[in-house]
Amino acid sequence: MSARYGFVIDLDRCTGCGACMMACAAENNVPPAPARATPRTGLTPMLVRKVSNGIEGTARREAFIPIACMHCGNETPCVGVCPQQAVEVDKATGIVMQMPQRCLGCRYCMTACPYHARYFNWWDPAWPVGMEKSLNPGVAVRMRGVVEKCNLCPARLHSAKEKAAAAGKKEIDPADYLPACAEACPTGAILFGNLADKNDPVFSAAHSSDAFRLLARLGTEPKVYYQSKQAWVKALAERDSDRATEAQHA
Amino acid sequence: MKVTRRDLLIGSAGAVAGLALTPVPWKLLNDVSIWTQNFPWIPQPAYGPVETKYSACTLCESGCGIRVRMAEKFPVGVAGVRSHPLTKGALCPLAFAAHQLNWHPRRLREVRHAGRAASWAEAQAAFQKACGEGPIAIVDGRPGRAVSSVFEAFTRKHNGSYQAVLSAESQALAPYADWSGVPVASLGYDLENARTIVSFGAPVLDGWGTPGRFTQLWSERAAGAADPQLRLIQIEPSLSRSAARAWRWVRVREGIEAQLAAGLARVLLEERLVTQPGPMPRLSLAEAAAQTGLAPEAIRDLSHTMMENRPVVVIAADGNPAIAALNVLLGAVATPGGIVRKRGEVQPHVPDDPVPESIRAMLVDSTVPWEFAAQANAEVFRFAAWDGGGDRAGWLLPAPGFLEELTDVPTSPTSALPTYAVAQNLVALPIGVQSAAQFLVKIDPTMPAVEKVIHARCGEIFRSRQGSVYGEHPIAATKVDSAQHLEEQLRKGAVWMGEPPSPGKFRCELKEWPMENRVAPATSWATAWVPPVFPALATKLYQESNLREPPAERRG
Amino acid sequence: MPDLLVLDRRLIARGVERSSTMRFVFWLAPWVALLALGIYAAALCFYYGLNQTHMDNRFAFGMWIYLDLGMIAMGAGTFFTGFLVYILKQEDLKPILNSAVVVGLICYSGAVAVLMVDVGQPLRAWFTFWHPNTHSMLTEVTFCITCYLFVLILEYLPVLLRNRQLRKVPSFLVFEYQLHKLVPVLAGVGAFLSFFHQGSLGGLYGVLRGRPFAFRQGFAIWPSTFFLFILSAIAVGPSFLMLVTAMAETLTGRRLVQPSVFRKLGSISGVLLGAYVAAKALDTLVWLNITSPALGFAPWDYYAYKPFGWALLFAEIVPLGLLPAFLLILPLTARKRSWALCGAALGCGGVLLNRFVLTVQTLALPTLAFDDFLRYIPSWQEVATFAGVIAYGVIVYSLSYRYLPLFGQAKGGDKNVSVG
Amino acid sequence: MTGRRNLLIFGIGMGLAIVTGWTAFPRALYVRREQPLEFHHKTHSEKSGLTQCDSCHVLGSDGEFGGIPGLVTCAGCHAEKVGTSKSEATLVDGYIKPSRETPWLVYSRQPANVWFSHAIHTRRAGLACKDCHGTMGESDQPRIYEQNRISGYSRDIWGHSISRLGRAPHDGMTMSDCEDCHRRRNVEVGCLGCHK
Repeated sequence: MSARYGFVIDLDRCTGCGACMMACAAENNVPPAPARATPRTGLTPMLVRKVSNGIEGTARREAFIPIACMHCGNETPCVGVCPQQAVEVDKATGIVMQMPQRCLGCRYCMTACPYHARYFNWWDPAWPVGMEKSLNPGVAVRMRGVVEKCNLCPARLHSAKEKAAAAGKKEIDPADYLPACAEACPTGAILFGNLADKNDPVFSAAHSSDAFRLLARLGTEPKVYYQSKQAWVKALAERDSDRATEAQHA
Repeated sequence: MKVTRRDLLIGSAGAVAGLALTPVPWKLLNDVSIWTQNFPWIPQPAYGPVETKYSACTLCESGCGIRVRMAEKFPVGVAGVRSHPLTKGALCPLAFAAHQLNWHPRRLREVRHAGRAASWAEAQAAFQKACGEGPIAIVDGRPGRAVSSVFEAFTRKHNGSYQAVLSAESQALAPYADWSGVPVASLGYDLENARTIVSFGAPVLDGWGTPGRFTQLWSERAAGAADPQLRLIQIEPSLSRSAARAWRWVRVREGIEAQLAAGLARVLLEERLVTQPGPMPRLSLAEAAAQTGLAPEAIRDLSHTMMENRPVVVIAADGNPAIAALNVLLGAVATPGGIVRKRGEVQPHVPDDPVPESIRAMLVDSTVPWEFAAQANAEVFRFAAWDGGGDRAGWLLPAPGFLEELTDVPTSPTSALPTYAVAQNLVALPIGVQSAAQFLVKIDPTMPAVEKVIHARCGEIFRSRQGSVYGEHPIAATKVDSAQHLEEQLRKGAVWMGEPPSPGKFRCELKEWPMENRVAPATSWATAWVPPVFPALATKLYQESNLREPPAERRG
Repeated sequence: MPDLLVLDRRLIARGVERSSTMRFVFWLAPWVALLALGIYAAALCFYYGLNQTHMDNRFAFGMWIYLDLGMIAMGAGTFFTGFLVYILKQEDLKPILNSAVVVGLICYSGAVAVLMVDVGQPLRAWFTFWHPNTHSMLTEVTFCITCYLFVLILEYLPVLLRNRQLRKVPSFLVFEYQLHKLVPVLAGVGAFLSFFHQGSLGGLYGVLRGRPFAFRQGFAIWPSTFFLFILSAIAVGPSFLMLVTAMAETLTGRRLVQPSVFRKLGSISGVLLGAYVAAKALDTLVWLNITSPALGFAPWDYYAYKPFGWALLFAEIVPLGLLPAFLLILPLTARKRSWALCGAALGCGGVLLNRFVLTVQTLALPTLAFDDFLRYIPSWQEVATFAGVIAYGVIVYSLSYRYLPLFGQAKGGDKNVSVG
Repeated sequence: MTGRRNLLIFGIGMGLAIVTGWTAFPRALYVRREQPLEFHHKTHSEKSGLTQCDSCHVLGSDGEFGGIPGLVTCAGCHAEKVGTSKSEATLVDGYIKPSRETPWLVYSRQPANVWFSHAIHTRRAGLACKDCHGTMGESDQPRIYEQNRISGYSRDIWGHSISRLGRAPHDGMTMSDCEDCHRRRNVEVGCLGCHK
């Protein structure tokens, strides 16, 4: 039976520490930033964004929104646009797969992604001398000039599959497959699992009343859900008109 | 026949047409694309099989349990350990790239003296000479370790003094130690039983104490709820991470913690909100309000809220006695959900010796924060794995880096239960690198080896028959068959944890209300992080995103 | 040097007078310099990678894509005149046909060149042909543009082969003659290809469901922008030819085509422009009131950010759409060369603005609720690379004008400052 | 006249190109390298009586493939020189004594971006080693290792016939070869099923 892997991220539990970002980068051999890199040219397949309720003073509230590839399940914006099939939705897992070795770096998929969850390798990947010995053997280093993004830690899925095969099992043991960010989260805010499995904790979490998805009205059926009890945080799901008028006055 | 230029042209035209019928253009096209997929200048990860080891992180005093993936003799990944009783799988963000630190450009691999390259022999000779002349001092950034006792023994023998540089968390417990006589290392916070936690600017959700312990407590009992089981009240001038996620954020002026504490104490006493009487602060509520920038009403409300659901405990960012006194007043000392005394024999916190006016030489351990300012006119022997920058007179001695040294990990200061772990030297020590302990043993061979001390401590723990050993699955200490076996377990990455504290056991006497105005030390988001450099990937947190403010200049 | 003079003279068709070699060299020199600069900038991008540009993860497309779209739109005049002459048998447009072919060749080859710099892994670009994703508008674009570029080269060959020296080669003559018979077919094929890629260039943005500012409903697999792009391209294509020819005329100081040709091009442009503006307005209304709200995006949000306010939309439709349409249709103005040219210029400006709005504004506007409006200024490398392409265009056109019969065998000498 | 002459010249140019393209080019494309040691699969299986590939090329409990046995395995028998061959000396003095791993040139080494699980292909799909590695096991002297000058790949990846026509089933390990086999057994995997 084919899985639909996804996240349910409890924004009330996120302290914005950044452990998920670090764990993700280390797991996936993402290079450190060159001197000239900025938040707009960085490589952060998992990116925690700081948001606020827009009020100054004691009434100000802040929250943190971890953003990875949403692995859209319908009309996946990046898949249709890629001219040479470097992006595909995996039938077995629902993972939206980005293949840097196939990519020609036209960046059309980046303009197509409403979540800005895709990143371009503007520089040759470089580590301080000797540090290449600290790279994760399970993941190939990407080259300059290609797009990359969250592929849900394929290396971990690989070893899970291999383990299953060695044990003569057909399906992987869910406990063996946990992406680095979910594993790293110190508050357990990032819940990972198979959204197609009714017994999986993510299933019930994704269907709870506090759950929502970003820009759900685009109809791309993202497989990353968010969860919060606070109204102002929920309001960030869609781009409503107040903010626009706000901007008008600004 | 004569070959004209025209013939050449036609001939080459033919050649071009011919080539199209050979593999040349097509295979080249293919190979060139493959070349772009494996640019030779792009590093290749290791190829060999990967093995998993367990240990404890030694980059700060928290001693979090870590799972390390090793390939070709080097660590290629760090993760938390869910079965760890204290950290429960949590790590600070920087730890996830800690395995990069040993390759940091600022890594020290050679002895330096006054900014120039020198040799271990010279350093040794110089220190020997200094010991001869005396007095010397050894500064330890993390007391209670096996090596600490080596330091102490050495100072005892060579008319020196042992100095400890305490973390902010330990400093915050110092007042109770002064008042009760219980050593700081034996004190801790029983957060698990508290229902209201008032933090005076302590970054309780951002690196305070042991990552994972409080954050998980908070996420289970507080996060998002309008009326949570566990109320976190953050008193802070700015909207820090802890303030942003707290149940209440009380915005106050910079550096007025003592005044606010006094104001709260007044309300508590005047309105009989607390049972036992205590010394009345000199500061009146009106004065306190004026100085803190809060309305008297706000202070009154705050004190009422504090008492609403108890037990309540106050957490200070540093050793401010006024805030400690507030805990005494609240009856949060030696009671469940407050400041408690760890049960059993905790590794004695080596007391600071009185510092002589003039010190001939100072040996500074690599666990001491880079900012530590050694006493003037003392010859400094600074052990460090990474160069924190700034030109330093004296000796800079390359110390073991991440996972390169066998050391033990005593209880983290904020913990309510005693713990003991051992960090193996999983990575071979680079040539030219040496730990302070090894250095001292070379100078005085009678000094005990760290191994021996660890062995002895494992023996003590085994004999105490308390607590449990948390390996793959926890087992009661009584079930461990031998000290040997216990040591093996710990060396394999298991951690021992003692029994939970029993209430009482010590009292704090307050003669008069302490009023000490001090500005809490500015806590950066990685204050607890001892290495003076960050792992390369930390750029994700501040340079490649706006998640965090860039670290202070000294950071690598 | 002297033999350069000789060569230059030898290459110029008999009985045709062109400016002195020196003068021609002086005219070319600055353009060659600019081209060199462009090549240097492109080389930087190849060597160091695209960090040489000011594009970033959020502004993943920049100045290059915008100007590519613009150039391709301007180049539309070629296939369209070809279509008019050979398919719709508008023989009287023949005189500008050669010139049109050169313009098209320049626009398309230039655009392809810039695209090769724009992609991160040009050495792998051929994967698009080997592993094409048939659903992608970009695949459609790539295929059509490459094919059409070949067509253009084939169309250019007969013009090239009519050069005085090349004519001497007998086999070339034969070849040219054969090729010439083929030209109508080529024109047909070219028209077909161009219709499609002009469209798919529009589709490029129209399909971006994730960018509600650009996303449009459509027919079958094609969003409305697909058709709007075709219409707008063929509307301003002739206008651009008018402008180019007029420029050549002022520079050479000679009448190169009959005023009637101008007027014809103008009126075609005008009528199509009118149609385009109507369609565009309708499309905008549908999008503002139906498409965009359905995706959860309030229309006024898009225009809340300065400097990209409503004014931009208005400018695109009225002063740069309706106005030129009238200028080119109304006999009163259409008969006056200056007014007609002014109309043509405005029309081209309008379509360029449209391409700008679709490429740049789309990326500048936020999508997530907690995002902000973005800014982007191209780096000098981006500008230089593009300037190089312009220079390349000028050089190719000048050479073609000087050595090839662009406007029939335009006899007679140049008058004032002449460059051809 | 001239026409025929031109045609002739054209033909000559064409012929030359075709001949060189098919003969000289493949040789020029690959650099030939010797293995560090004269390893004989045949001798070893006979001497040790180990006939199963996986008795040396072990598969770990969690399915991780051991690849070429490490120096430790060699040292089991070759701690001291066995025989007098030059290669024997290199092994003992050059690698075992200084405990330096042997820098084998792996014929079937895939690039870093490929993930291939022996466990899945042998255990689940039940492929035999020789299905991909041919008669490697019976080799009585190491082949010359040919490396592509541009891509750096072993020649075994592309296969030995440059045109890839009429190859033996196990000759060639390109992505399309994997895909063909998967298609034949209708196994469907996404890009990241085999790439990492």
